[in-house]
Amino acid sequence: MNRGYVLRRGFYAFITFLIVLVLNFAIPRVMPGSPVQYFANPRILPSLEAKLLTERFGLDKPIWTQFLLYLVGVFHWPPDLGVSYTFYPAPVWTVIMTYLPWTLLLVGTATVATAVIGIVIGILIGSKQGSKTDTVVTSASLFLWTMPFFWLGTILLWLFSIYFHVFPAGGAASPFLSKMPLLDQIGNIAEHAFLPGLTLTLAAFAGYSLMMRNTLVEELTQDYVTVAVAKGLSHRAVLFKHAARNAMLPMITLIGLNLGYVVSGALLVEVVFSYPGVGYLTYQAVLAHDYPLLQGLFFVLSMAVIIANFFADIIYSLVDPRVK
Amino acid sequence: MPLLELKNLSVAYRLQKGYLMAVDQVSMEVNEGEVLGIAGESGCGKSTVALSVLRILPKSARVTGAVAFGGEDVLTMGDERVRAYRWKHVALVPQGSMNAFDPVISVGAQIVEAIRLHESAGKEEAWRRARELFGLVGIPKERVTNYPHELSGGMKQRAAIAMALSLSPKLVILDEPTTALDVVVQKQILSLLARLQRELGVSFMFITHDLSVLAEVATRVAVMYAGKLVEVGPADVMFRSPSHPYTQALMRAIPNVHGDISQVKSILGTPPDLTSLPKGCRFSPRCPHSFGRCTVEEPRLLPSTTGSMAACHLVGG
Amino acid sequence: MEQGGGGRPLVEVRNLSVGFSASMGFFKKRTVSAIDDLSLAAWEGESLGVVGESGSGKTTLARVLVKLLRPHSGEVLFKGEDVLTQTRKEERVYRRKVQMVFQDPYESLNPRSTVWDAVEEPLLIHHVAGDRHSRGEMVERLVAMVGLDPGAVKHKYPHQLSGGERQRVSIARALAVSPDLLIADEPVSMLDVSMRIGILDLMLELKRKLGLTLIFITHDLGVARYFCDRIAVMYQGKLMEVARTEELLERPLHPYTKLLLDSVPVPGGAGPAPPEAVDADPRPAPAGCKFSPRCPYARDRCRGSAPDLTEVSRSRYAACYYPLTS
Amino acid sequence: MTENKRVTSGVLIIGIFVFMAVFAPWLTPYKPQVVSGSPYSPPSFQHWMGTDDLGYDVMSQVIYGARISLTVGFTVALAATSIGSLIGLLSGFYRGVVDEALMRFTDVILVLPSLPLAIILAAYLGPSVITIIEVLTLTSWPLVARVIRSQTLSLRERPFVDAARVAGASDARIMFKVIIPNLLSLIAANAVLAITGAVVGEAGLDFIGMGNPSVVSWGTMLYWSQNLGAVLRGAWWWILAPGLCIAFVGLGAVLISIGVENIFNPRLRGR
Repeated sequence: MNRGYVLRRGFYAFITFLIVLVLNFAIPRVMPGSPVQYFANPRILPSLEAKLLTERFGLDKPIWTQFLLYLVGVFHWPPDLGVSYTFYPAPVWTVIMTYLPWTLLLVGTATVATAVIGIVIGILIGSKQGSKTDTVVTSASLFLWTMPFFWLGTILLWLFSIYFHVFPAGGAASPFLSKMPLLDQIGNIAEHAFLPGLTLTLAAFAGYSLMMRNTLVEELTQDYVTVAVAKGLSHRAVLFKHAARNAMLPMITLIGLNLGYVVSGALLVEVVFSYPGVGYLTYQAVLAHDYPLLQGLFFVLSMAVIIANFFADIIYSLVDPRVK
Repeated sequence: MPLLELKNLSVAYRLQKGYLMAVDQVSMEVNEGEVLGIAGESGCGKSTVALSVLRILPKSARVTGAVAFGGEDVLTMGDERVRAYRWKHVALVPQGSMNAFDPVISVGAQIVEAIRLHESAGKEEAWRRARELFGLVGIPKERVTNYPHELSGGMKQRAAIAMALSLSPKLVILDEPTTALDVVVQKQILSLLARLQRELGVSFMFITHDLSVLAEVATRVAVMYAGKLVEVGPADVMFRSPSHPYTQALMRAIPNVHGDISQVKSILGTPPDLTSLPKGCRFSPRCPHSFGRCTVEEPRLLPSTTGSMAACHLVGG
Repeated sequence: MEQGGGGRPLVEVRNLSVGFSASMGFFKKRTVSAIDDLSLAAWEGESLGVVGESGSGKTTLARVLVKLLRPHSGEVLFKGEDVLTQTRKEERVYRRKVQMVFQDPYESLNPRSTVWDAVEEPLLIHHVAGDRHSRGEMVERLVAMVGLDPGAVKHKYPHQLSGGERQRVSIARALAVSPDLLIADEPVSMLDVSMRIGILDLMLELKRKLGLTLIFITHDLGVARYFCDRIAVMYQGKLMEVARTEELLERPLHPYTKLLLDSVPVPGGAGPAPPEAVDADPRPAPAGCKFSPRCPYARDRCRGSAPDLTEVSRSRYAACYYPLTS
Repeated sequence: MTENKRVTSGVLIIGIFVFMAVFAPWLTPYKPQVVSGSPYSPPSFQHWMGTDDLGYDVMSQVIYGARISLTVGFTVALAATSIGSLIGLLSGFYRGVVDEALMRFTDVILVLPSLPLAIILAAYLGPSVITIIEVLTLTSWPLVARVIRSQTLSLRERPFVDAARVAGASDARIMFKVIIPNLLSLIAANAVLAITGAVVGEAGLDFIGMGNPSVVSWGTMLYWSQNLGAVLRGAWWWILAPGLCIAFVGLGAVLISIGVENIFNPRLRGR
């Protein structure tokens, strides 16, 4: 691992973090209307809460003081991101944290599944470039890739839950989960996560497989591949020990960069499957015009993606000896 | 019996429409312990010859004729057999050896890979041999664990040669091994090759576009033009009294640092497009000695008066 | 500086130093010097060869002369006037007077421009031959001048031309604004052997016809001999030797020049090979002669301090404490 | 498939949808928001694609919906590609501080989850087609900027750019007369590809309720079908039609852009 590289990447991640911090602060303040109007819960006594909020965030004070108060809140533990009005009087942070694990489970499994399937299919079609398989699989991948994923989810839901009753139609687990034996608990959770996960995977693997295919095709023209063949290595060995290994490197960066998209996709898919993750939460926040919760969601999700990207960078520096 | 024998070797690449004859009816041989230099300009088919000896041509290539190594036909070998034959008998230092190594695996591990693929050597034994090979080609042994990008251009070239020698093959094909190198490093590589050939008795097939490089190492020289072998003979004959007008012109096109340069002259025109070849002798449009027969009839390779074989109507009647 | 030329210097560099900053980890930067305190002049009407291996700084020198690169210190004089402090207007004039032919003919022409566009571009930029008609005539004349058939090639794109033809187009383009100085950076090293002499002959002929001064960058001593009146040998950003071509090749003064000469392959086999298995250590002693780590004649003095370029014998210059006089 | 076949089939697909959008009033059997049958009727001769919960004709809605979806798609693609190309070009050409500043900013937007960002912006700005266009443009230019920057960086290192400089060309001339012509096919490919993202993005925002639900678009159709439980009622036709349209527009655009320039080219994605 190269320390200079990790430090540089860490520095970039930190700058990104700062910009998110500023964006999150600025958006409600530059938008038309006063921030108090957004942050005060219309269902609670507006005047009373407006007073409390103004005090807490210093909304009548100069912008720098407001920013300072905001920073103090964010760097507090647990971070003070305001109070949700949908779940009044629960703090935004607490609300998000109860929903976040389900999304992490979904995004995590989908990311792994997408990468694995994408890379395997990419190798399959990349090593048979120009063949019938290549044409058919590539076209099918492209079609899946251009589908709106939430719509794909709706179709799967209708097909497998409503029509065939194979999978549960919503939720993340059965209500009686805690009464089940451990193995059944895991099975139950997996059963609920399967369709949303499948949706995300189907919608996103093509991006990887097409990229993997083209990277591999390019690697296969390199001199070191010719040498590997000349050394007497079998086709499989050349492919897996050398070409695919090299072609996989850019995938790591791509997976990191794509996390933002996967998270976005997960939000909509959760809505389709009534899956109680942050996407579902976002949907409720949108319906209720719960601005503090929306801000908090944006902030937390951005943090998660920034951190995941930083780890992707570190992994990259571990597997590619050329990283400077 | 020659070590390697090419008989009427032709290689055609499939294009969107029709075929492109990259190598056309070429016959030549490499004898044990000799250095055969193959010279020619880009697109003359010299690299294709190298790839067909190892049978590593792209799928779009159609090969006819025969490639015999130690009497065994390479083109009809089964898959298992051809994999065992590669590197064990004929190894390759590819064009632009700067990229001969997988960038994410250490150089030593790639040499070890070759050794362990063909021989039942243990891991430690293979690494020991990799270090020895580094010593043989003049790289500090401890650098065997370096990654390719950590070696300089000259060192990478040496490491590629070390890897080619890892199984003590009878023949090593060098495809433009010095083209990307500076003169001084080029000289070092050339004398390394001369030494290896002397000490190990290995044969080389040395492919280059720069005839002057061959002057130093080749025992025999073959000159190719537009997919055809136009002249082949002992190096001293080829350099002192070349018979084919193309060989002569190539020699005259290189200004030297010593001796007469008033004879230096350019060759007019450009090499022909392989998809639309001129009738008769392929060099005739650029040849100062061309006459009627040259544009009609393709000359055959015949013995010349100086001791080479040349494909020219002016040679050998 | 004299350095054995004749007449007036057309272009001259004095104490030129160029460095590149190389990243050395986070925030740390190191300056790698590409040219180190170099002084050299090209005389009006001559063709000066600059010879060296990769990393010698020869291409960097060319890029400084055409103002693609700013030196860290030193002066560049053109007809006695400072080039580095030019105003925009002066720079435009300078860009007309100094032109360059690049190494890679496959890369130095815009793939989206036809031959016509390529040759016309400098005329448009410098408002030469104002109206369309006279510009057209000029383009045709230039294309014909470099030995191409204007009718056949003018609407072709670079990928439809051979390497030799492309290099001819580059030359036509360079000569469009009638420069005084033409810098050629390895103009034939990417070409097939059979094309090289044709391009060199063309440049020599144009030089004679148009009274050009040429600076010719090459790694090939044979080509330099064919082409140049004088040769300057560079090594790691320093001048090692400057002399008239025949003198330099017949009786090199600097051990590095000798090493270069000995490295040229000769028919009939190898002379004594240069020390094998020593890839040049890129970092020689900071104070000493840059060549000392590889020099078979190096002594303590060479490792202690670097020799200046001095006149060893009449109009022969070498930077060496112990030149090979005998 | 060869490049030409790809482009032709892509153009054909997009062309059909454009035709639908332009001539919607003549092509539709009913007004899109007028009761023309009984609610939730499956496809029949009267209603080729069935009816929705209110008895509106689904096919008419799909045809009219093309107007909003394509308008948003084309506008966003044009805006995002213009902004992205310009920023990418400047950033790649000037490098140094300009590049560092522009690219840090680009990376931030690129890395951030785009939907939550779009949602909070849309939440403040209020649901409308204009909001959706603004928000989608804001989140989709960075990808274009990255690709164009990366290509500009490699183009400006090519000797013909030096050659232009030596010939006396100014920065502006080099950027617009030398580099841009070499980027045109890439810019075109990205512009077309951006349509895919924008059409899907528009539908996504509509779907989650950030659009104006009273306007007929493919996205709002999906929104209503989701909210009114079309799945549970088995009204698959109501869901299928708008989704397939989105997928086909996307596919058409991808086919064109792959044909014009290989957008999955790994060299363009380097950092």
